[in-house]
Order: sequence, then structure tokens, then C-alpha cells
Amino acid sequence: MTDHNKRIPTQHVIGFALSIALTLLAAWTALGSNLSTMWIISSIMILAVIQAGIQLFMFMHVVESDSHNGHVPWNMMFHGAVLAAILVAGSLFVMSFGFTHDHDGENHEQHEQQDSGDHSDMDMEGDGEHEGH
Amino acid sequence: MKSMKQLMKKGLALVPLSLVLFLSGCELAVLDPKGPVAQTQYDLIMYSIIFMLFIVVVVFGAFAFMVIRYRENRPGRKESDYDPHMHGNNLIEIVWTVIPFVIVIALSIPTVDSLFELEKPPEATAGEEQKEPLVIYATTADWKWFFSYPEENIETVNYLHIPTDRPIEFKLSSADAMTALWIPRLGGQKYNMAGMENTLYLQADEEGVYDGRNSNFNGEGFTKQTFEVYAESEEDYDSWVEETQSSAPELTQEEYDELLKPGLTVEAEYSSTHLEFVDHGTNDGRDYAIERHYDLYGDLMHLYSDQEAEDFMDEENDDDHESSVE
Amino acid sequence: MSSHELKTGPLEYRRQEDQMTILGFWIFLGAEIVLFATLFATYAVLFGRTADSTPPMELFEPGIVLIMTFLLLTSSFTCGLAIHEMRRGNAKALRNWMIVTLVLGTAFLGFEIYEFIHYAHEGATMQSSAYWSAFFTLAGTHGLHVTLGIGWVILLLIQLAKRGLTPKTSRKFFVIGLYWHFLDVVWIFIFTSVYLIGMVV
Amino acid sequence: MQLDEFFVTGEPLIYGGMVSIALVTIAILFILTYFKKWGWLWREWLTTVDHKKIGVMYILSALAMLFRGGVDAMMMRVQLAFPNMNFLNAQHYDEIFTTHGTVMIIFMAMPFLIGLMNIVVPLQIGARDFAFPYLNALSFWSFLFGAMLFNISFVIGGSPDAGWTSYTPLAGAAMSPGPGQNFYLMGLQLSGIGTLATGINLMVTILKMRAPKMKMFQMPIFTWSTLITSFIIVFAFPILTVALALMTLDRIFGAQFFTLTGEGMPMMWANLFWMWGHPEVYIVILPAFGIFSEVICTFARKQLFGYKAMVWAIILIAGLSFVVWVHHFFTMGAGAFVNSVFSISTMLIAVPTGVKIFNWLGTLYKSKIKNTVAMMWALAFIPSFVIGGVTGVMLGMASADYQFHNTYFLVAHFHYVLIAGTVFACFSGLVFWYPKMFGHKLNERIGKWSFWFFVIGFHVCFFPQYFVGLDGMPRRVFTIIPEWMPLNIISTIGAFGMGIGFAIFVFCILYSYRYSEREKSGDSWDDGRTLEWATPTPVPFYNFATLPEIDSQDAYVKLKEEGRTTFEEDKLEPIHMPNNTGQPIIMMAFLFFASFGLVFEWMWMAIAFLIGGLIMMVVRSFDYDEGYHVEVDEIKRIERSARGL
Repeated sequence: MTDHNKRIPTQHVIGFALSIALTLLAAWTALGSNLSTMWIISSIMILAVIQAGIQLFMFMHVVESDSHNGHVPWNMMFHGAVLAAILVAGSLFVMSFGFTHDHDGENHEQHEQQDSGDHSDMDMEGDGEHEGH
Repeated sequence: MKSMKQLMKKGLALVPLSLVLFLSGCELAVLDPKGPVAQTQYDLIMYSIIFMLFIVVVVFGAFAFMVIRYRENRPGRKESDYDPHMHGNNLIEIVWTVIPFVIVIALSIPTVDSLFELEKPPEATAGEEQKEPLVIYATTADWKWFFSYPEENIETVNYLHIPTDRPIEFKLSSADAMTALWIPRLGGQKYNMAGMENTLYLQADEEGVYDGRNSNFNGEGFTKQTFEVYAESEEDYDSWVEETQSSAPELTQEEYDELLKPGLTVEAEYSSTHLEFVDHGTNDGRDYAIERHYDLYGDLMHLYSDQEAEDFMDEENDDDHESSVE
Repeated sequence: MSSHELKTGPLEYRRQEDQMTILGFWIFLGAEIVLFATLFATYAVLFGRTADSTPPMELFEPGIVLIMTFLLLTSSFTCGLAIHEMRRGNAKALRNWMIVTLVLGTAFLGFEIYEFIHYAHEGATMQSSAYWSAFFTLAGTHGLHVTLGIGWVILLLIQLAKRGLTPKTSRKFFVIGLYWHFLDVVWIFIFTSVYLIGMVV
Repeated sequence: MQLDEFFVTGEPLIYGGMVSIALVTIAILFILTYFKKWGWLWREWLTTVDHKKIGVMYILSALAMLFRGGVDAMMMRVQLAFPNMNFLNAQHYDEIFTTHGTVMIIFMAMPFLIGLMNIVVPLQIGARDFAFPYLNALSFWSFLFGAMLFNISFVIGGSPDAGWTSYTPLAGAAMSPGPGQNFYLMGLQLSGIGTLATGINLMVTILKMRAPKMKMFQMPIFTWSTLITSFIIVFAFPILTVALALMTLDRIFGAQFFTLTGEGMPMMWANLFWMWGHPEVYIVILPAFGIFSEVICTFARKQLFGYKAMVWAIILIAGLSFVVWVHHFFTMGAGAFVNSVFSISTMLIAVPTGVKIFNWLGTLYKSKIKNTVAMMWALAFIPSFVIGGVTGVMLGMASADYQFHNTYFLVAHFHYVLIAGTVFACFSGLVFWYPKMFGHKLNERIGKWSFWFFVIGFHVCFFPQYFVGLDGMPRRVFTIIPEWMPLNIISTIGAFGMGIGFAIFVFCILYSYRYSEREKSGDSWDDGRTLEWATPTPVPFYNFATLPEIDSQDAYVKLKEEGRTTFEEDKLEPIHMPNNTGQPIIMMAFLFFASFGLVFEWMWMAIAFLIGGLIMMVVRSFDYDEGYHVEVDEIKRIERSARGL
């Protein structure tokens, strides 16, 4: 974080190059690779998290000691991320009812709500691959 | 003030006691289970109340001790009764963390257990054969109940008959607002929602007439959205089914659409079900009522509490309501 | 409210009140994360609920989305360069890089508006189904943030021209920098979980 | 739109409300004009950025809202006292329980506590104001205008009537047409902005503006609870903002989030609402815990027992508050597994809460209890809250909750925690810090009367409701059946007891204003432990002439022992203070009218005033006002006269 007197901002250039590369990689993973839907989703989400980290640490100076703000910015980002995870995963977990009913074998709810929530990803694994490209 | 404080403490102890005495005379619906589901919940509530009373007694006792003993002007206060620099004690912190934790575990186990149990039809008592659940589609519309018996091909409005000692599998859904089916003496509630279908198992062990209602607020007629459950022996139930099948009229789609209009309505029965034209619990049926009656939901009934459901039997228009208001 | 000023370190951190403003903005960004997370949660839950309207995989085009992503990534980079120049005390470079950022941001916005109009022509609007409501709200909220950001940068450029680099103007530019990078982070997640996953599933 | 659609017509009670609003407004305008107080009002109050004055305005507004919500409650209790009462009709009853709930939570409990935080927190940590005084004024005006917008609904346009939870699809455009529900959405949205800003403001204030050397674990416990509360506010309020915005889009712009058409998902509203709503409950209870801790320590004249455990308990409760939201809709049918997870997380909250209760009891152990009114409120809290807490655990057991849900058992539970927790704390804190705010104490004798009426009334009102709930009485019914009558009569009597208690409290304020002795010392209760008592009374606008170095909790106890004060003449330096500004009130007035336009879906009005609001933001951006300095001589003069030197 001490490069603010250098003429060439190495850190920014590296960060920029990395984020372009990661974007292309994510696009290729989603549209060009032959991975299954679950793998695609997990890996591109991980790539997105890495990119967010690049922005935070290389561009936004989240842990800069000159700021005299200690760990608070980092702390807010971290807890924000935790909460984001709770919100998204929690909502999907809770709102996917209709699938969890294990009574009688009819499962007619499955049809009406097939696309809501994470379960849909698994349901449609097969066709997803073909329609992707 | 001192004496008042003590009085207050006695008063506090007396309030619950007198209430318990007062209430043991009458039977509180939830604490008067008439079927296995309500019984399971009753047992759990009683089990939890024991722990809760224990906690209340401990805390109230400690509180009374502290407040009485360490008040500033208690006669006979000693110098050693005051220690301003006491900052805490790790051991005792651990003790009063662990004990509540253990209580939470003790409460969690039967809770989880019963949660899974309630998702299945109640089991028959030992020695009796397990009966197939009777399927009833319980559908609400503002502010009435439809009970459809698909196998028997009959439908009732605002009341239902069930056989005793046989699990009832309610298929819950709603034509419009979210509601909940609750028959306190038979067991707890679940929500009815349009476009989704919830399953609720209940069962009556004793014959009788039980109050049921919608317990989730859904607008002006909410309070009046009640129904009665007639739990009767298998034979009586069968003869009621036969009679309804033979004597009740068929439910036409026009009549059903009319019934779906927001408003109160009286009891009725039909020898066919509305499931033939719409199942509100499916994705196709979720907007059936709202598409037909979109503009009617905003109309007010000007409902006062002494108005009986009969006032709203046939007419839905505002003029008639006005006249019954003043 | 002490007005003691440090003699060293980046200009925007020298006065306590500027440190506090920057800290406050970080906390605000924490709130923004939750705001967008709520929109993402809504989007995820309503995913696939397209009713009778066109499903997203028929409308999403990888090309245009990649262009938008690169525009925003580059603008984030130029914004970073602007702040870097600011720390070197180079007001002119700060101004120039900020203008580049503005141009890129506006281009991004233009593509987004084009995209929305295109979808609307294909019968996918805010009103057509739960899925499209969620989509337009999520992408639209991001777009609104970008719009506000552009207006904000313009205001700051005027102030820079009037007052030059002071602790206060530096702090203001630093804060808009944080905001701009944050919008880029949000876009990365929109790109990934809306467009890429929408094209895959 | 016709005039008779614009104004609510046909209800004698509402006509009465209109007349009294008109009379009070005229009276206020007359008094201000007659005594030539307009300039004073503008200079001293409407444009102030002083945290103490803003706090006072928060508390006065909250008391007014308590009155409004209380009148709603009384009307409900009258209607429910006997079967077939025709005091209110169904629709009117629906509106009243909706506004009662919303007003009490959003416009009473939160502003009251935020008001106390405003006044106390900077004083407790040795700060001269908030980190962002301008933003603080903005927050207040956003709250006040939000509250106004919500409150005018009962005379203009009609009140919301879908419950304070506003569940969809009932609250959607189809089933609740008209402006009523829009008032709810816009009122909450507008005041929510202010709450979020206050959260950020308080966090920065506490993190960056503590007295020299004061460590985090030396902060007074009320400051700690404020910090954690602000943390919850920052992370919870955006959820509400989004949820409200989505419903607004649904209702006004035809989106399909929570509708029955277009595959919308009504339960998603409940999910989002409670993701905010549960943390919200802790936003109003954690500061209350902080207040009780301060009051109990002061009047037990003893250090807080288990300070660190108390702090960690608050943090743990705050964390858990974000992972229990589903217990508000266990009956949704999410399945046994989901319910089990949330059942257990819910019951776990009892553990840190229990730790807090026991630590308060530990604080009382070997103490010297002085029976003041503030202390009595705090002591009454402990047993009352325990009843609310244990029934909360019972509600947390999902399979039992199927029987408790939406009944008066639940109503009794949350009134037990919110009144015994939050309202008792508001009274306790107000009485406790009153001399700091207004320079005189509240009359103790009248205060005790009000205390007994309120507390006994409270138990008489709500304890029977547990049983009537077990007897199958659901919440929100507008009339009762004969079986529920005896308990409901008791309940209504209790409610009137609380009403009398509140009336006596108001009388106490007026009486004390006239007759109470003015405070001479800053340490009004003689046992002050924290820095706010180190300032002279009335508190100079800059709070502290010099900032003492802090090296322990209970900073003022240490200062007293060492004979130090916050006025060390040789260390005086000019103090930098912000200028008053009229911008916040003007900006929020613009947003108020923009929201009003949205409520009636008059887009031209909404857009015009929104642009006005944006222009005010631009004005703010170009505002380089750096405040002014108070010179040493003036500080000397002020401090000497305030301290009687």
C-alpha cells in the first residue's frame, strides 16, 4: 500500500490485468467449457469472489494503515459479506419449500415450482449444458 | 415505599397463581387436546412449562433476595454487605452459561423430534390398524372456507365432517390472501397460500363439535372466518357422506365464481368439488380468483360485530351493507 | 471535533474529520452490500418465475454483457489511476483520469439502457413476471447507482477546478473512488450470477 | 380525486381527531406568533446540529407517538372488552392495530432510544458532538417527516390496514387498493433513511471520538450496546429499504414481486420483512439492556458484575438475531428440517440473554440499592422480562408454536419483552438522564405513582392474554366470543391502568418543570459513574472544556477519586464547533412532499420534489462551511458560571 509516490501504479495494473483475465475465464467456464451446471456455478462464483477481493485490496485500500481507521473497513466488508451469504443462502434455504415435502410420492409441487431456488440447478443439470452453447 | 415493594412482590406471585386457579375451572382450548396431534403439542408445551417455571422460580427467588437484602435502608445492614469493587467471577459466568445451554438442549430434542413426527400422519394406537388418511382440500377465499373431499366427491362451505380415529390429511391452499387453518383442540395451524399446497395432518379421537378458524389476518372479514368441525363415528360420517352425495346440489363453476367474491357466506354443501375446474394450490390456479374479482377486493363490508353472517348471505353490494350498519 | 492536522500521509487522511468521513463511507458500503445482497436474494428466489414472458436465456447475449463488463472494469481501473495521481499531488492527471472514468461509465450506462429497451421490445418488462421484476430491479438499482455516481463525479470535478487539491477535496475524490470500485464489485456479481448463470441454466 | 376521497370521512372518532389536530395546530401557531417565538424556534431548534437538542426533539416526538399509539391501544382494548362491542367496526379496528404496531415500533421505541443515545453517548465517551452533526440533524428530520407522513394517513387518504407486518398478497395493490398501504411504505422508507444514517453516525462517533486513551473495553455499557445496535442497524435496515421498495414497485409500478399474478412470491415479503424485523427487535432491546445496566450500577452503587461477559452477550445476541428470522413463520410449511434449524437458533438466544439477567442479579449482590424511580423501572424490568423471555423460548419450539402462532399468547409475549424491556427502559433512562437534559429532576413522588400504575397495569393487561391465547383467541380479531370475556375485561382494566400511569408521567413532567429545584451540580444523583456526570448542568454546548485521559471503566468514579474535572484551565484550547444549518429540514421537507406525491401516485409531484431534494444534496456538496472556534476566554467564562466558580 505504499506505492503512492511511484509513477507507475504496479498494483493497479496487476489488479486490472487479473480482473480482465478472471472475467474472461468466468465467461469461458460458463459458455465454453463442458463442466456440469453445478461445477460451473460454483467455480464462477468463486472467481467472482476473487475479483471482489482484488477490487477491495488492490484498488480500494481496505486495510491501509494511513487511514487510522484500523480494521474497521475490513471488518464491515467481511460482515457485509457474511450477511450477504446469510441473505442469499438463507432465503433459498427457506423459500424452497414445496420441495422438502416428503409425504406421498406424487411430488406435484415439484412441477409448479421447479425453477425457484437452488434445487432447480440440479434438476436441470442435463439440459443446461446443451442450451449453454 | 418499602412495604409497597414487598406488596408488589407478593402481588406478582399471586397474579399467576390466582389465574391458574381461576382457569383450572374452564378448559383452555389448546390445553384440552382431543386428538393425537394436539396431544403431542400439549405434551411438549407442558414439558417446556416445567423448565420455564424452574427458571422463573430461580430468577424470581434470587431477585427477591437481592432486592430485599441489599436495599440501602434495611434495618441491620452490615458493613460487609457492600462490596463496590466486585467485578465478576469467571466460574460463575460459566455456570450460568452452561445451565441454560443444557436446558436449550433438553428443549431442542423433543422439539425436533415432534417436528418430524407432525409431518407424518398420526400413528394408530397400539393394537389398532393404521388407517389411510382421509384427504380433504381446505381452501380459503375472502372470508370463507371450502372443504373438498375428492374421493367422496363432495364439498362443504364453512363446516366439515370428519370421522374419529382416522388421520385427516388437509391439503391447504388459498384462493387469495394468506390464511391459516387452526382447530385448537385438534392441533396447531399451518398457512394456506395461493399457488402452494401445504399438508397438515390432524385427527380427532373423541366425537364432538370443535371450533376451527382462520388464524392469519386477511382483511375485514377475518374475525368471522370460522367453521365448525363435526367429529363423528365412522358410521355417522359415512351416512353423512351418502346423504350429501344424494341430496346436495352440484357445484357449478358459475356458482363457485360467485362464492369466491370477497364477502361472508353461510354454510353450504355440494355433491361435487371445485377441484374439477380449479385447484388454487397449483401454479395454474393461483390467480384464478384475483383475475375474476380484482376490483371487488377493495370494497368495504362495513362489518360490525353484531352482524351475523346471514346478513351477507346473498347480497354483496354496498347499498345493502350500508343499511345494516346504522 | 479536533482540527489537528497530520503533516504526512495521504492528503485525505490528514484531518480527523476526513478520516471519519472515509470510515463512515466504509460503513455505508457495508450497508450497500446488504442492500444489494437483498436484491440478489430476491432475484435468486424468483429465478425462473417467468410466467408467460420470455425466459432470460433467450434474451441474454454474451457479447454485449462482456462489453459492458469490460467498460466498467476499465473505468474502475482508470478511477484507481485517478486516485493514484491524486496521491502524487497531480490534480491535472486526477481530473483527466476522472473524465475518462466518466466517459466509460456513461458508455456502460448507454449499453444498459439499450439492453433494457431491447428486452422491453421482446416483451420482458418490469411488469411481465416476477423474474423480470427482480431482474430489472437488481440491474436497475446498479444502473441508478452508476447514474448517481456520474452526477457526483461531475460535481466533484467542478469543486476541484474551483478549489484545487485540499484535504477536503481529496477526501471527496477518495470517497467517490471507493464508491466507484464498489459498483464494479456489484457488477461482477451481477455479471456472474445473473448473466452467466442465466445463460447456463 | 375528489375531496371526500382525499379526506377520510364517515367516522365520528376521526372527525374528532381532525378537529383536535386543527385546534392544536392553531394553538401552536398562535402561541409562536403571540410570543414572537418563530425566530427562536428556527435558530435554536429547527436548524440545530447540537446532539443534545436533537436528542430532546427525538424524545418529545417519541412521547407524542407513545400517546398516539397508546390511544390506539385503548380503543382496541375497549372494543375487545366485551363480546359484540360496536365501538369500532372491523375496518377501523384493522387500521388501528396496524398503526398501533407500526407507530410503537418504528416511531416510538426506536426514536426514543435514539434520542437517549443522541444525548448520552457523546457525553459518555467524552466527545463534543456526533461525528457528523449535519447528518444527525438530517436523520432526525427524516424520522420526523416519516412519522408525520405516516400519521396524517388517518385523516388524509385512510390508514394502512394490513397489520404492521403488511403481509402480501393482502397488502398488495389488488387487496389493499388506495393510498393507505402507500403511507406505510413511504413513511417507513423516509424514516428508515434517517435510522440508517444514525447507525453509521453513531458507529463512527464511538469508534473514532472517544476520550483520549479510552479503550473499547473501558466504554460504558450503554455505549457498547449503542455500538452493537448501530451495527445491527447498518446491516438490517437496507433489507427493509429494499423490501419496502419492492412492495412500492409492486403497488405503484405494477411489478410482480409479491403478487399472485405473474408467478410472484407472496411469502418472499414475509421472508425479507423478518430478515429485517427480527434484528429490529434487538435494535430496540439492546439499548434498553444498556440503559438498565447503567441505572442498576448507579443506584446499586457498584461496578457492573461481569462487564466483559455482558459485552460479549450483547455481541452474541446481535449475531444470533440475524439467523432466527424464520421463527416468525414456522407455520409456513417450510418443512421439519428448516423449522428445526431455526427453532434451535432461536432458543440459543436465551443463553446470552440469561447471562445478562444473572449478571444484573450479580450486580445487585452486595450492593447498596437506592430506591429511586429510575431504579424501580430497572428493577421491575428483571422479573417482567423473564416472563417474556421464557414464553419466548416456548414460542421458539416450532412444533408448539403451531399452537401459539398468531394468538394472544404471542401478543402477550412480545408485549412482555417490548414493554418490560424497551418501554421500561425508556422511562428509566428518561428519568435517569432528565436532570442532564433539562437541568432539574422529575418529581420522585409523582414518578412513583406513575410507576406503580403503569407496572401493575401492564401485568394486569398482558398476563391474562397468555391464557386467552391458549384458549384459542387469535390476534387481530376485532370482536371476541363470550368465552374469552372474563380475561379480556381484566386485560382492558390493566390497559387503562397503564394509560393512567402514562398520564401521571406527563403530569410529572409538567409539574417538575414548574416546581422542581434546579440542579446545581453536574452529578445529579451523587453516584454518577460515567463521564456524562462529569459535565456541569446544564451541559455547555461544547460538552467538555478539556478531555480527561481515561484509564478505567466507570471513568467518572476514578475522576472523583482523583479530584479531577473536565475543566483544567491550563489545558484549554479553542474548540471547533459546527454551524447551525437549515439545509437538513429543507431537504427532508422536499423528500416528504415527494413521498406524499408517491402515496397518492401523483407522479408530477413526486418527481418535482425529488428534484428539489437532489438540488439540496448538490447544495450540500458545494457547502464548504468549516464551522467556527470557541475561544478560550469564552470557554472559561461559560465553565466558571456553570460550575459556580
